[in-house]
Order: sequence, then structure tokens, then C-alpha cells
Amino acid sequence: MLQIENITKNFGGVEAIKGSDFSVVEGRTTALIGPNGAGKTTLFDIISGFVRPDTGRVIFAGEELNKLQPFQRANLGISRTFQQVRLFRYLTIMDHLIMSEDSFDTKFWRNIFKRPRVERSKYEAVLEQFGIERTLDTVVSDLSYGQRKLLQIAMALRRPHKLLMLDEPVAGVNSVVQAKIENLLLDLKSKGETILLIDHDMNFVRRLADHVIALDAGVVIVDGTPEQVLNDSRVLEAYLGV
Amino acid sequence: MSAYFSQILILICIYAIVAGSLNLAFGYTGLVNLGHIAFFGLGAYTSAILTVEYQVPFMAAFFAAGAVAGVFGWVITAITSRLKGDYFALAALAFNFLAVAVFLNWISFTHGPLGIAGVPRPQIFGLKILSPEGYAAFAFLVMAAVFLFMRRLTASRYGRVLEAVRDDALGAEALGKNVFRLKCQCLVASTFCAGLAGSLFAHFIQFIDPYSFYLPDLIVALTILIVGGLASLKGSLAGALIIIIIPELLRFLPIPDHVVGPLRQAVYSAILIGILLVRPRGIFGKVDLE
Amino acid sequence: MEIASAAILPQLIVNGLIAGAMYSLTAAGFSLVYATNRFLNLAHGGIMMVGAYLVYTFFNLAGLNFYAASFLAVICTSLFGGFLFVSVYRPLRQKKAANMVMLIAAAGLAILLEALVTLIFGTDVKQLNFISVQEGWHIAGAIITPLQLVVMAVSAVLLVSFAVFMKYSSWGKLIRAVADNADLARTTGINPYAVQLWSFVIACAIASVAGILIGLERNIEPRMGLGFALVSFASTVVGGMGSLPGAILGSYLIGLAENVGQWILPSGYKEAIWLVMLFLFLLIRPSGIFGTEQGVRQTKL
Amino acid sequence: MRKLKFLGAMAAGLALFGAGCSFTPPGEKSVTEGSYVPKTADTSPIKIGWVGPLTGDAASVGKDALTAAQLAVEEVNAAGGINGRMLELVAEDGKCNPKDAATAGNKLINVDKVPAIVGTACSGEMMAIAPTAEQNKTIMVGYCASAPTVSAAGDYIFRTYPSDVLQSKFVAEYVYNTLGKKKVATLAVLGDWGTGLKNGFEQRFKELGGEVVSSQDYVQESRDLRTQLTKAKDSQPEILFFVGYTEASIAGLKQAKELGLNVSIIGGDAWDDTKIHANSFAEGIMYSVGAAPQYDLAWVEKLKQKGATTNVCVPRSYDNVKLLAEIMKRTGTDTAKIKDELYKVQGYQGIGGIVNMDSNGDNTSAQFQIKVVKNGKAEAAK
Repeated sequence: MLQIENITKNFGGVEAIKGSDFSVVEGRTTALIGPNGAGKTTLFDIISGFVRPDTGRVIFAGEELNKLQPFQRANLGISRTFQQVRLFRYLTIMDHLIMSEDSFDTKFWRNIFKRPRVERSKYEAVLEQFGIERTLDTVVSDLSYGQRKLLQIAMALRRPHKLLMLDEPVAGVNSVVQAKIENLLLDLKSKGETILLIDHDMNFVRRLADHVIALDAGVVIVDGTPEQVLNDSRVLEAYLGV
Repeated sequence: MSAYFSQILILICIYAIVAGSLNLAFGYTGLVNLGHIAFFGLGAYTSAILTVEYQVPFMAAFFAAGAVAGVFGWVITAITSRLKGDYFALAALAFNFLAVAVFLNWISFTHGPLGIAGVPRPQIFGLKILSPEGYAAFAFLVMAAVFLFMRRLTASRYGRVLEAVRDDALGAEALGKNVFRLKCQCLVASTFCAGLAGSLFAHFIQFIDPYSFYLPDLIVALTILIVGGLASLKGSLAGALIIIIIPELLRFLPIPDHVVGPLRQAVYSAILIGILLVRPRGIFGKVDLE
Repeated sequence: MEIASAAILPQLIVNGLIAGAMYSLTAAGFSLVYATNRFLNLAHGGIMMVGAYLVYTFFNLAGLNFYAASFLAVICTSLFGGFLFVSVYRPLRQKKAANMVMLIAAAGLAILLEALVTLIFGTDVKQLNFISVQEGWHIAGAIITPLQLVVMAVSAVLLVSFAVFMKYSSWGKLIRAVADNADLARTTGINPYAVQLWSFVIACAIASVAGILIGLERNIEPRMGLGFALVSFASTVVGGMGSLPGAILGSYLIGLAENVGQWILPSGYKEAIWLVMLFLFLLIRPSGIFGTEQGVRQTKL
Repeated sequence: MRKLKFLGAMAAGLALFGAGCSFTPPGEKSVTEGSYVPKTADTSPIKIGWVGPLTGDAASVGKDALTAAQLAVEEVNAAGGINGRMLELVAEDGKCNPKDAATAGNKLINVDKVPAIVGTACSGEMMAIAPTAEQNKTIMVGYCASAPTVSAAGDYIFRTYPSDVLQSKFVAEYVYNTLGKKKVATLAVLGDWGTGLKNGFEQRFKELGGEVVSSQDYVQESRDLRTQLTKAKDSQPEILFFVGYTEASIAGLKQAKELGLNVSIIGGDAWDDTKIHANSFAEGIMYSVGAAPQYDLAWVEKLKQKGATTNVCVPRSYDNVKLLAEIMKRTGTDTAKIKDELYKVQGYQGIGGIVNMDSNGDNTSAQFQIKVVKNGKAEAAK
């Protein structure tokens, strides 16, 4: 589904990514792990097009993405979340859910002349599914951190997508929300979603991932099953710095 | 008396359009277009030159005014698209200065500092609008149409995406929204409306010169916008009403004549600073200035 | 299109240097305020104008000795600047006002100052009449007056002291620390508010010196401030936002371009020259000559 | 659809206010509303409008002109007013820009319903008010607007100030014929007045056979004319024709002196300002000005008591009030009659000179003279 070929990226003299190669297989959950500064989020940004790599290619569903804008990649079916939740602070939950559904809302003239009906019950069901106990008209800046994380995952899921990319989905939330998100992801996994996720929590990764890629200082150090990778001495070394 | 009120109403309509369209770019989409008055001026010059020099019918010139302003709006967004917020604002401001410099120096086309005199009153389908009341009715219709258009736009799902671009352009991009195109479209719509207001202005005052489209008008437009509030079209209407009427009231107070002028300026700027200090969201504003 | 003879080139260059020196007097304070306070103080020209009117009041109206009058004017303008900062800019910043709000407030303040001065002094031009006017000195094929040399000297002192002072003195280090990151500076025990206030007051003191010199060279009018504020802004962009020596060099660049440019361009385009420079710099090199590229373009995440 | 409701409310408001103010259909209104039928034994005051720049760049011109107009009103009233009715001057700030002038004129015409406006100072102001004035049959008598375009502004639009066309011709002829200078450099402020004078001058000067060796412009706010003057000096003219308002002229003349531009300098009528004359560097400059036998000194003194000095725009602001008052004594406030009378004015002697109206409402008497600054004072050139 997704191939990363020989990606390098230099930020003002610092090599963030040094020739990374890996691939994400359809229908499986892949986890990217590595210490802070290993280049995980940079790789996410390269895949979704926010950062241009210096060399290398990103291939998604047989198509080379390098020349595409972020929004074009998103519309090809790459749906992602961010480590720092990115929501639109003056808009309501419903605005967010509707916006992530389709791209009718970018059509200038059609929006002036046409006003599609909105079924609130549909969106209320989404809130229930994700366990966000707020009304649809709540402005997102009033939400708790956990609720925002959930909303962001809900948005990413509602987008028509082939690949789901989650950047630290459970970081910084309490254990209740964490359990909620984990169950959600396990459910998705069982339905055959293709997921690429970043996380620090080894136990979380072990329970969820089919495939783990460990990064350190911009290089893929180990690539394999969770057991292989998490027991690898190089990974322990990278994490513990011994 | 009715003629006097009509003319005040005309000015209110014109400035409501200017401030409202600036709100579309600034308040809804977060494009701090400090060069907005340049597009107002481009519209005024287009309409004046077409009707005076080329005897183009008013309605054609009117829409051409919007179109020319819109085209420049597109060009400006396209070439400044890589700049961050503050720098976009400054580049737009520089564009305004530049536009005035061109109005001043391209003498064969704009008559330079002499300005263009004798801009005719509009004639719409054979009906010539001569009286101030008639013109006020026409200006009101245009204003109503422009606000209806902007209202349809901002209340729609498209409007939500514009606000999403304002709040977090990258987040919008990640949702598959073409932020660059949205910004262009928004600025074209905004400058198109400003161009229409320019045409209304030119055919109302019937004389335009480069200095009519300079910093003082930008301050007026910004004051209206901020007093009324960002991301609120109703606010822009209310702001225009307040900001145009208050200085007019000064004319009727027993104040020595030579004091009125500077006093009016002082009042304007004091309102602006006061509102920023006391109620930065303005009367109806929904978002904070960023 | 008329191209003037090359014989006037030295004079045009000198004219450019004089203009640049004049601009640099206000650009220096303007960029100092920007460096520490991170907003474009369009009212800086207005403060310069207030300084000029104060000298006029003390020297021409109250009949004080010129140097005493100048000294008083500098003190009063600085106090006045401090008052503006405490009553307008500081409260706005406390409300977490964005840079754009500060810019708009500053523009409003510029107009307010102009209106108030007009109410008090009227609109007509005031002359200090301190230096008698005669033909300047002939130096290297160009003519320059002693006053203009003083202006250039003051400008040079500002340039050197900014370059040296900012780099080596403890105050300069404080200013740079606040300029780089006010929040970080706070955690290391620096009081950014004090630094911001003091740099604003110092900028006002420089502005009043500028007002005195500009008043001597070009007379005093309520509207004298705005043009200087705009050119200061352009100089700061050209030189690099936040770089103090950059703003001064930017002033010279604009002064030179404006005057030498007239060698080939019709003179009506004189003002257009700096506008085009401003626009091109914003488009092509928004960080200016000495600024850093950081934070100018749309950041990708 | 809250917006629709809001617009609806505004529309209703408009309709209400239209009804309350007797909304007259277009085309019909002007005849009934614009003419002023004098009532018998009416003792209410007659309002006269005045427009000029009271703020902005040209405000120094406007303020003194307003004082002069007020002086004229006081004199008219002291002498019994207009057939027993007192004159009342309503002044508005036109800021020397079209937009503010349009609203100012609009207020005078539609609210104060003045039969006549003394004004304006700037041609831009005049052009902006003229359409409204013409439509409402309100008389305008400009006291300082001199752009050639004003001639065709309308039937009700007059000015006692001569058109720039005449002045620029006069200066060109004076420089070429009287002074015998054949090479001139020109430097003018960009604007209706400056550009108008410069163009007219250059055209006439070339017709006469002279050579314009350098032609420069500057914007109104500019106070640094060094490079323009450097270029002018380099072209080695025999004389410099320098058109500017007081502020830029003081700066420019000083810079000319500093740059050692030691040729004669001749300027336009805005130099008739004592603020310029008082400077050492203004010694010897010449300028053209509407010919008036030295201003009546008693009049200048009266003006001084009111805290005003005279400059080029001041006398005619005074004259226009007096001229209108004189006509209104015969015609009342019927503007159509005032207009007809104004066209007949021949040989009216005012402080600012003789007024002879032509069919454009322009003053053709336009006798100019050249003044020279000597010992800080302007005096007539031989």
C-alpha cells in the first residue's frame, strides 16, 4: 500500500532522516517507534506532504506522491492525525465532523446556491460511538484534551481513506480515554483497516501492531514483528541510551 | 434634508461593502489584506475610465470594476501565497502604496494627480439615476445584494472551511482542502466586492483622484471592521453605520470650524484605540484578532 | 526619458546618503521597538513629530537656549513615550493582543497624535530658524551643509552603537534575549516588561533627537511623522526585521536608490522607488538583507 | 436567514425615512427644492456656505481664507445685512480632497440649504461638489480653485480666481519676453494646480521659442527636493520655474540655496505667503500673482487683528462673500437670478483684483503681476 524509498531530509544542517526505506502492507497495522528526535513525525509529514524530502520517493497505492500537495495526498486516501491536536478553535464539533466527510464544502458556487440538509442524528451517533459526551454545537476550544483527541480520530476515520496514520493517538490522555481509543483501534484492525501509527507505549504497540519499525536518529534500525523488534538489543539501546 | 440623509446612506452602503468584504478576507479567512483600499481604488478607476473615456454603459463598467479588482486580488494572492500572515499583510499594504503611485504616475491613463472628473451618474437600462435618493436606493440594493452573497457564502459549509483555513491552514490541508485555492477564491470574492464599492464611489462623488484610496480610508475601513467585529457581517454593517454617522454629528455641534476637522480625526482614532483596549472583539465579533 | 549627465552622480549619491541618514534617525528607533516588542510602531513618526514640536515650543515660543530646549524636548518626549507605552501598548499586550492589533492601534495612535498637534499648533509649517542658510561645502564634487554632516554623524553613531552595544553590553544582551524569545527570557530571570518599556523609551528619545534634526533640516509640520514612519518600516524590511544595524543600512539603501534612481527615472517616480523596493523585498526576500529567514514563510508544521 | 431579516429591517427603515422626508421622484425635485423664493419682510438670516481645507496639507491656506470670509460677513451685517437679513456663514472642511469636500458640500446644500457656497480653495474640492451644486442649482464661487477643468464644471459654478491657463501663459511670456530668458528648468508639485501650471507654462514657453531644459515633478508631501534641484542645476537653465505650496517651497528654496543653484527662481501664486518671504533664502525670488494694487493695508490690518495673515487664497474668499452679498441685495436668494447676475459681473473691484466673468463663469480679467521678494517683503517687480 505505502512504500518509503530512500528518504533523506536535512533541516538546516541536521540530518533528520537518513535514507529510510520501509513499507506498509494493506490490512495490517504498522507501528513506528523510536526515541524522541528519531524522525518519526518528520516521516509522517513527508508522507502527508507537509515536508518535502531531499531525496527519495513516497509511493502510495502504486502512485508516486512526491509532486503532490498535502491536500491532494489527503484526497487520495491518506487520512492522518497530529501529535499536537489540530482543530479549528472557533468551530463546533459538528462543523468538524461535516468538514471531514467530503469535499462538497470547497465548491464555491455550489455552496452559494445549494444548502444540503444536515441530519443531526447521524452526527450524534458518531459522538456516541466515540464516547464524546458533549453536544454537537460545542465549540472545540471548550473540549478536554481527551475529547479533542477522540474528535480528531473520529474525523480521520470519517474521511474516505485507504490508509490511517495516527501520530501518538494515546499520548497525554488518561487511562479511561486510552482504553477507549485502544478498543476503537482494535475494532478497526479487525475490520481490515490499514493503520500506520507512532507511539511510545511499548505495551500498547505490542497489543496492536502486526509489524513494527524502529527508528533511531533518522535511520530504520529494525523492521519486523513486534516480538522481534521489541526484544532487539539495538532498540533497547536506542531507548535507554546504553 | 432627505438628500443629505441619502448621501450619508450612500456612504454607509459603500463603506459597509468595503468593510464587509474586508471582513470576508480578514475575519473569516484570516487574510489580513491591508491593501484592501487599493482594490476599492482599482474598481473606482476602472469604472471611471471606462465610462468617461470609452463611454461604456454603466452596468458593464460596474461589473468590470469588480472583475478588474478581482483579477488583481487573484494575482496578489498568487504571488504572496508563500508569505506568512504578518508579511502577507505588509506586502498587501505595500501593494496599496504601489497602486497609489501608479494612479499618480500613469498620467496618460489615470490623469495622474489631476484625477478623473465628470464621472457620470449611472444609467441602468435607460433609467438615469440623478437624485441622491435614487442613488441611495441603488447603493442600498447593491449593498444588500453583496451582503446577501457574502451571507450565503459564509453561512454555508464553504464558509466553515474558510474559517478552518483561518484557524489552522495545515489542519484544513490535512482534511484534503485546497487551502491555496480557497484563499484565492476568497480574496477574489472579497476584492470583487471592493471593486463594486469602488465603482459606486466613483459614480457617487463623480470625481476621483489617487489620494482617495490611501491610508486614511484604510483606517476608516479597519475601524469599521474592528468596531463591528471580526467574522460578523452584521458587525460590519453596524460598524459602518456608527463610524460614518459619528463624524457627521460633529458637524452639527457648536464647535469652532477650524477645530472640527482635527477633532473628527481625533475622535476616529480614539474610538479605534478605545475599542481595541476595552472590547477587542468589537460589537458583534466572533473571533479575536490574530 | 531624460538621462542626466554623469557629472551629477556624486551629488546624487550625497543626496542619497543625506536622505538615508535622515531616514535612519527614525528607522533606528522603529526597529528597536520592533526588536523587543515585536510590533510595527507606526506611531513612531508621530512621536518624532511631537519631539520636533516640543523643541519649537521651548526654543521659539518659550525662548530658551536651543541646546537647553533640545535637552528638555528629549526628556519630555521620552516621558511621553513611556506614558503611551504604559497606557496603550502595555494594556494591549497584557490582553494578549496579536501583532496585527498592535499595528492597528499604532496606526490609530499616529493619527491621534497628528490630530492633537493640529488642534494645539495649527497646521501651518513652523520653522526653528536656528541655523542660517547658506551654500553648503563643496566636497568631492558634491555639496553638503554642516547640518547634514551632523545628521550623518548622528546616524553613524547610532549605527556603530547599535552594532557594538547590542553585541557586547549587558543591556544589549538583555534586549537580544527578549527579542529572541520573551518567554524564555522570563524563565531565566529577565523581566521582559522592563526591557520592552526601556527600549520603547530609548526609541522615543532617539525619535526626539530625530525630530530636532529633521525639524532643522525640513521644518516642522503635523504631517511630518507619517512619511517617516512608512519609510522606517520599509527600511526595516529591507535591512531585515529585528536587525538594528540592518534597519539603518536599509535606510541608506532606500535613500540611495531613491535619489540615484532619479538619474534615469523621471523624478515623479521618486516615492515609487522605495515602494517598489519594499514590495520586491517582501516578495523575494522578506527576511531582508540581515534578517533571518526564520518565521517569514509559511511554516510547514 | 437572519441576515435577510436584518436587511429587511434596514429596508423598512429606509422606506420610513424616505416617507418622513418626502421622497421626491428623481428629476422633479430640483426645481422646487433648489430655488429660493424670497418671502416678503423675511428677517431670518441668510446662510452662505464656505468650503476649504481646514485640516490636511493645505489647511494653512484654508484657515486664513475662512477668517477673511468671516470678516466679510461681519462687515456686511454691520452695514445692515441684505435688505435687513443677516448673513450667516456655515463653514465646512473640504480637506482639499474630493471625498471630504463632497460630503461637506452635500451637507451645505442639502441640510443648510445654502443658496450659495463660497468655495472652494482646491480644484479637487470644487470638482467634487460641482455636480451636486449644479443639480440643486446652488451657486459656487471658487476663491482659489484654478485648475482648467473647473471652467466646464457647470452653469452654477463660478470662480473669481483666474484659471491656471491664464497664469501659466502670463508667466511664460514674462520669463521669455520681459526677462529675456530662453532656457528654463521647471519643477512642480504633482497635482491639479502644480501640474496644470507647469504644463501650461511649458507649452507657451516652447511656442514662444524657448527651451525647457529640465522638467521635474515632486509629490505634495515631499520635503526633499535636492535631487530634482540637482538635476535642474545640471541642465544649466537661465531660470527655474518652481511651482509649490508653502511647506515644500520653504524646504525647496532652502535646498536650492544650499546646493548653490544661483539662477533666478520664479514661482506660482501660492508663494504669495509671508511665511515664505520672511526667509533669507527667499531673497530675490519672483512669483506671479493675480494683479491687485498692493493689498489695501487697512484690510490687511483688520485681518491681522483676527489672527490671520494674507496669502494667495485669502482676498478672494473675502471678495466672494462681498460680491454675493451685493448681488443678493438686488436679487434676493433666488439662485437662478443670482447666477444670471454673476454672469453679468464686469469690472467688480475686490481686494484680490478686478472680476470680469465670462460665459464659463471664469474671471477673465486675470491681470497678473510679478512680485519680487526684497528684504523679506514682496513688492511689485518693475
